[in-house]
Amino acid sequence: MRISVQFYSYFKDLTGCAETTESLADGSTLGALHEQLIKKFPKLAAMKKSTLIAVGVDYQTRDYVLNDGEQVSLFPPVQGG
Amino acid sequence: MRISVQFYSYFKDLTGCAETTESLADGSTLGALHEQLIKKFPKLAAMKKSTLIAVGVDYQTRDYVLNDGEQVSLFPPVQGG
Amino acid sequence: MNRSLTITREPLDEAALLSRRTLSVGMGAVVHFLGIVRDREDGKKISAIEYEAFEQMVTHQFNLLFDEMEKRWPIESIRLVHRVGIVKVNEPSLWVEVVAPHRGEAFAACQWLIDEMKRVVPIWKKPVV
Amino acid sequence: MNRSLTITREPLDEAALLSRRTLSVGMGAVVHFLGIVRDREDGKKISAIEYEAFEQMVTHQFNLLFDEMEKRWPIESIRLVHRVGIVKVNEPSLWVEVVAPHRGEAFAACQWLIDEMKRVVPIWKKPVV
Repeated sequence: MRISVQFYSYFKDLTGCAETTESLADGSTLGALHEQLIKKFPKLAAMKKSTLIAVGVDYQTRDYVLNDGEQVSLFPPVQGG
Repeated sequence: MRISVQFYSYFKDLTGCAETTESLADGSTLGALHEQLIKKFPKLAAMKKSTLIAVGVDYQTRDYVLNDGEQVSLFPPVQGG
Repeated sequence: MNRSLTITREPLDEAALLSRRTLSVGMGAVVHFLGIVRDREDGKKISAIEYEAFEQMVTHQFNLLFDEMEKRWPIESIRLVHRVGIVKVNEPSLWVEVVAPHRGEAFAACQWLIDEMKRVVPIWKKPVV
Repeated sequence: MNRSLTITREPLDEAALLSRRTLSVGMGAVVHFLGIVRDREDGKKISAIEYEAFEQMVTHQFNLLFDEMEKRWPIESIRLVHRVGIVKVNEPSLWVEVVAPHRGEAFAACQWLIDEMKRVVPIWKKPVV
């Protein structure tokens, strides 16, 4: 399956892009996607523990099982206000 | 000595007046003045424990020793806002 | 700390108050509180509240509270307006503004001031039916 | 509960926001918070902050927070405006208004919303030197 991934804030600087598309085996989790992204963009590794991950517009945990075509977003801690 | 006393809020209704003047022995305390006022205006007795007393613009306790010409104010709990 | 205290019989003009706000570049938080006259007092319908104040003592007691705020928090500005006389239901009787570097201290100071005011500032309410 | 959420690139117009406030006769408390851009970030002088938002998710997450507020407190109205893009030092980036029957719940709800916003609403800051 193919998953579209968006980066926000300085994650765009760490990866050098705002968006990418990943291919994963069916039934893969968000955690597996994150590992795959860290291999592709090693600068994401240092932020691994504080990375926030959303599927669509909701936060999800690493054990969330992805579905084909879902949109994932990765970003650092938020800082509004 | 003579002490001028002002009443505020519903204390004016309890006493039927906004202001009175009391004569006291030199060295009398605020507590003694309060007792004298309760004798003169018995409806103040029910409020005795919650009465707030100021000398000039500062709160004082019952053991405060009065001086001739001081201005005392008696009133119920405040309720601004 | 900039202080402004107004005890007035006139309606509150929020827009005019806002236009007079000063705010230095180190300030990150402004908190406003408006106290509004509700349509019920002790379960009974009312049309207004009449506020009575012992005005000289009100000014003095507010200044004591402002002194204490200045010691406790790094506040740049406190402004407070309290109406006296008759204030109709749905109209504000109290307006408070606190300006501080951070929101925690602005909220804490504003709430502390209102709590203390209700303990020591000689203003009284009388419901008007 | 009346809700109004605005994510905007335009400057905040406090006076216009005030003029649109609605307040029923049972409401006794209005709390406003303004978050202002300070002149320093991590000890360094800045001229502005650039706010970036994941807008669809911002709207959704704010609505989840508003749902929770509605469960916790008897709030009549919540209005929130957050600027995105470049906001200069000394200008407000955030305006929040909570209307409730009593001040305790208005203050609690307003502070809770800002704390939660800073935890879950996807908006980020980038200092501009």
